Amino acid sequence: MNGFASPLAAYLMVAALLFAIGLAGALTRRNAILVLISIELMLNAANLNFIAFWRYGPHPEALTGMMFAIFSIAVAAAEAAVGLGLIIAIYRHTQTTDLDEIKRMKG
Amino acid sequence: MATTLDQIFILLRDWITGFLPQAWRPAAGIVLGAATIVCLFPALFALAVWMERKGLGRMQNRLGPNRVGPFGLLQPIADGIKSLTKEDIVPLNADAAVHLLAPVVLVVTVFMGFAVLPMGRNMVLVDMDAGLLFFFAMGASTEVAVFMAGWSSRNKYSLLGAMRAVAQMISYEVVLLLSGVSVVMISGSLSLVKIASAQNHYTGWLPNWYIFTPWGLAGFIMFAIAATAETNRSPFDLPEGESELVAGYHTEYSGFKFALFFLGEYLAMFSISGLGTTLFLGGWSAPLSILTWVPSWIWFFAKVMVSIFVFIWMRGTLPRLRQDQLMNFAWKFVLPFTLINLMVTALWRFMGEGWERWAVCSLILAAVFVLMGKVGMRREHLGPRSYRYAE
Amino acid sequence: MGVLFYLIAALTLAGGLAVVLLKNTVHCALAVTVAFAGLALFFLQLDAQFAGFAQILVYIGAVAILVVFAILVTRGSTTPVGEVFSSSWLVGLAIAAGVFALFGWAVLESVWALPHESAVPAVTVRDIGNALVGRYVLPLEIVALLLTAATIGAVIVAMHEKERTR
Amino acid sequence: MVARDLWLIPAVPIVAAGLIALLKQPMRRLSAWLAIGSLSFSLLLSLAAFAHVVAGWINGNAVREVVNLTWIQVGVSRVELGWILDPLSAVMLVMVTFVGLLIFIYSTGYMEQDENFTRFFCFLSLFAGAMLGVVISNSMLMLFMGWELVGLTSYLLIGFWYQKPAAAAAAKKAFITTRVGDIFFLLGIVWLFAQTGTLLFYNHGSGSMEGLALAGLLSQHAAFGLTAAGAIGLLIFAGAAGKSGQFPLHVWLPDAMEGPTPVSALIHAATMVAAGVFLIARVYPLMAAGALLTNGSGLAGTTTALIVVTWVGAGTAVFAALIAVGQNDIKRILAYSTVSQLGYMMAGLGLGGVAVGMFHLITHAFFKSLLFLGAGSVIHGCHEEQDVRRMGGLKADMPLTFVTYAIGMLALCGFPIFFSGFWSKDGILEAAHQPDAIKGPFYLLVFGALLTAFYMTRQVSYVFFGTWRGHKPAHESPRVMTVPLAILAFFAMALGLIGTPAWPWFRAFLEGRAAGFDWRGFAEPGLMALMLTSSAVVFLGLGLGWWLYGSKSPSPEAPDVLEKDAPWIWAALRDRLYVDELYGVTVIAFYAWWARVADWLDRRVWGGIVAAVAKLFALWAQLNRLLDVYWVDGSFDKACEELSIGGGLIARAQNGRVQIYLRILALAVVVLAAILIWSARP
Repeated sequence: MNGFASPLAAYLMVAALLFAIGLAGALTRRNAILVLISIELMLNAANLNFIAFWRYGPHPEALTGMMFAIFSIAVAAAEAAVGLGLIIAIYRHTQTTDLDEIKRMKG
Repeated sequence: MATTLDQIFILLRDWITGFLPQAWRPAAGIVLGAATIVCLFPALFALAVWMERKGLGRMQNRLGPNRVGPFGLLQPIADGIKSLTKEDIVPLNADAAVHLLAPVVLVVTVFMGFAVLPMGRNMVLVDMDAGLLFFFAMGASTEVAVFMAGWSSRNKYSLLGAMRAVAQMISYEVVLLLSGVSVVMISGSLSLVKIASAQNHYTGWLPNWYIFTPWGLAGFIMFAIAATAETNRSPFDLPEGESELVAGYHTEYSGFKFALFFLGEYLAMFSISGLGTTLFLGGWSAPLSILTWVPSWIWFFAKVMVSIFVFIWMRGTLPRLRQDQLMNFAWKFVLPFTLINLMVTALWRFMGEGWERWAVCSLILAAVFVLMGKVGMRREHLGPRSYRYAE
Repeated sequence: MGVLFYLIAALTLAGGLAVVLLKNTVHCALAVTVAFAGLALFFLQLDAQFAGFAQILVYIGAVAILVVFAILVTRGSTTPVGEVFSSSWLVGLAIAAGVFALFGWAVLESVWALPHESAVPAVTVRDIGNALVGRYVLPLEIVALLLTAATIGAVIVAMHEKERTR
Repeated sequence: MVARDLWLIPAVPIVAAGLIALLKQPMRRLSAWLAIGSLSFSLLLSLAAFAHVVAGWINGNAVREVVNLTWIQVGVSRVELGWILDPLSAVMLVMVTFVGLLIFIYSTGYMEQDENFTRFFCFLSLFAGAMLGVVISNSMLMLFMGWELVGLTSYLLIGFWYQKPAAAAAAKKAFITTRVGDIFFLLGIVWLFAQTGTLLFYNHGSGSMEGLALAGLLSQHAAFGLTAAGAIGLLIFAGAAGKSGQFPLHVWLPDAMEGPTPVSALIHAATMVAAGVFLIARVYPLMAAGALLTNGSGLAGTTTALIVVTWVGAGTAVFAALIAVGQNDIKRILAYSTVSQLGYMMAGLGLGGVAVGMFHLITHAFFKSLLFLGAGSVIHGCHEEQDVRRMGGLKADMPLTFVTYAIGMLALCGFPIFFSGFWSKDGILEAAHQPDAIKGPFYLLVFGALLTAFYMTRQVSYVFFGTWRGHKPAHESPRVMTVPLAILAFFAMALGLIGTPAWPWFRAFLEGRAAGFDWRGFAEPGLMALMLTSSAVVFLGLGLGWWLYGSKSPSPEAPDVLEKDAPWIWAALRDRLYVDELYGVTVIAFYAWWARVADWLDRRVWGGIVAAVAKLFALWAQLNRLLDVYWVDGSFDKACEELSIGGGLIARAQNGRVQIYLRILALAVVVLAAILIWSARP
């Protein structure tokens, strides 16, 4: 009933799509916070891949993919915290979160 | 006989699903159970509301509801009809969609929590391997609903209330989780069913509930505090502090949506009391070995109702905290103490049987409690508070 | 591999698209919670209960709320008047499309190599726990360290200058 | 097993000292409690150990339990530490902890006004710990460590009031003088180690104090017809002489009285100075080796080492007693009497073996600390007045002090029957009177006894009788000070009972023989006569003293009675027989000269060379600088300019917009992946 010979392929496809969407958001949105969110989306897509590969991989009992996913979830939380902290700090200096306005790092 | 009474609901379900083809039975059973929960708890909710109003009335030297029906027993029903027939007002520049979604999301997520609570021997909707985690996940997602409500109704009281609620829920959720973890460490399972049955045996007459151990007691106290904060109950009811922000995040709600919020609050109380019962108070197990003939579900609901009454009692007794006090309490006292309780639990786990571990664990906990109370919770004199954005 | 899959996929992707397209930042934040929820469902469908619930707990319970806080703190809660996409958004879109093309192509190319339906792996939470403190204990420690560092760092970065100089 | 936990006894006070060191100055009470508590704990442990030993002894087997452990091992030779529990150490433990505890309690009263209270107690408990370490140690090295530590604390405590130049000088003097002895001691240790290959005293037959090693030492022959055993013994004795102020190294002890009185009582009367005697007792088998009896029982005095010990002891006894007659400072008198009593102990060791000397050590510890504490009480009562001529008639003002002091004085003089001093001193005299012993020491000791009685009478009648000659009226000391006095007084009397000839319990205990009571102990030939003689001598001394000084109160400025009759003798006595002056013109003068020489060398010779070298380097540095400035720098600057220009060019690409970077990143990824896959395809 589905176009894919393998369920894994379907999940990978979805993940790729989600990743692309996230990337698009990260590359096009002005608001720094939204860029961060989009990056989170990309991470999640990666997690989906990990889980899918774990599920359909040859050795699910080794839990490798699962562990990767769990750790990346944990790391993502930290990443979000620090990222938002940075954004708030930046906002405090330049009263905006618009990335087109923020060019302080100009060489 | 006793077993029949005990298992009556199970038997009933099996009997009903017996009419269906084999393949559908599990699904049908779950649907049936869900339906039961969805019907049962609103009824309990009505009862609890009546209890609260009566009890508060007694505590404040009032009569409380006494017009509708005997002892005003029908009062909740009247309220329900009223709120259903009331006009549903949506503020002009509110974010209509989110405004509508918020209560729904709240109630749904709260209801989800019940799925993993064992309400009696074999009486659980789905016995998940990670039931506790599921419960907490659901509890976490209610915050989103609260925020939606507060933000969508474009009202600074609502927003403030919502932010307060979310902040305090996040802070205390950590504690809730950690105090649960200590139980998991001992029972060695995340499945609430296993946890409940792990406490269902007796030494002599007395039950081996986790609350009857040093770490269990400490954990339960912390859990109770955190639960009160999670459900925004007094003395932690700043989110809807009438005197400060009219009614918090559901200021702008009326009619049925408001009723949903109200329902949601009580359902949250039920589910969290159920969790506490399962984790520390031995779930559906009888308090004395000689009382095991009483059906297990009776015990469960009895315990839940008792803890609900305690909630009400606290509300009648304690004054409301201030926001900074709330946060200090969470991060400077409750959380560290819970962490230390974790260590103590580990100690308990590895010290093996014997009175020594009782002595050592209770000593450590008592010492830490006193110390932190003396050192951490010294009242600091704050200057005038200032609210600001991050400039 | 049934209709459920397509439903969840639709939900997730819709959430993702909403994040990218909606104007109001808070809506985006709410949309991303939808996307996260969808992913959690995916995990459940892949018999990864633990990961799924962890996903909900961390992303919906913590990250989304954090994002919302950040939005409110940076006064981003009102719908912006100006353009929400950066001046040169076409380029970004093109590149994203390129990436997707690459990935999709890679997946389709290797469909033949991918395995078919396999039995549900019998993995309990206990196994995960054992693995975490057994084989993967070092990563676990490192993550713990990282989280601590991140917490402190975030606090210090976001702390108000006044307090820092004081 | 008690011996296994013996190490706790010194460890606890040392730990307490460490803790007190961490306390702040105002935390006086806490520090005092720490010190006293720790020492009481040690006392309890010591009593337990003592009981253990006594029990073993009563069951008929002499206890000697050792616990040894290897500290460092280099090849085959091992540096070992260890502790021992035998009658000797047990007795010393009890004595040190008990007297120490009393003195601690006393000091809380005495030092009440001092603002360095905490520091004082820190030092005190450190001293107690070190001393106990010395007592229990079964290893030469460990003993030496404790020994040095004791010396250090003594130095610190003598100089406790370092603001007083006199105190500082005295501290230095004590430290350096004892150091002279310690050098010899260390030499002795090293030699012993080289010979026997072990530092342990007793190690189940392989220790250095046991037959095997001793036989080896005897077969060795050193210079002057000495066996190695004898030579080592003499070296060790030099160390002991340094610590316990034997002639000619006694000079530091009287000056040490600059320290607070409790210190004088504890360190310079009861314990530390006795450490020397204890050391000799500990290595007695070595000293007596060759006298064919290495089991430490009496009747020795037949080896060179012991003969030297005897003569030095007896000489010191008389010498110091003589000086004591001519002193006017209450504490100095006691100090010299301490020196002479130590002489007695040494002589006792040399003549009568361990038991005799140790018995006098124990009794002396009690009555001398009693006397010192009494003196402290007097000084306290007379507002820090120390000159006996400015006191008088105190028996009315400070009755308790007077009674206890009198008891101590009588015990020191060896007043018959009722006082411990009599029995212990009598033991020594008896040993000296042995038919086969040389007679010289005996007469010296008797003369010393006479002098002792004399100067003590002089002091007492100056201080307590006659009329008050000071300025401010005196007052009795607080309870916390008088109670220890009373306790000590009791023991000063009672201790004699365990050492009477009729019932030589103590001696039997130390020598591991059974003790029985029979009157025939008195019936030994000549014993009665001896006792009568010594009593007669004592009475003579007392009478003489009373006749000369009793209850007549000369004004402080008036010349002493002796001074009128024999001025030059008096002068000699007053000026301590010119020993210090002798050192002054010999040793110190030499050092001064040598220092000047070294100084000259430094300034002229070495200084000049150094200066020249410095000049050279300065020159070289100048050269380098020129090189740098005109050659290196120039080229470097040029390079840097080039770099900065290039950087500017590259920096253009960096326009500070995050998303641009992101895009470039993503693009790069795409391109790379594409290339990879394309190249991977056939």
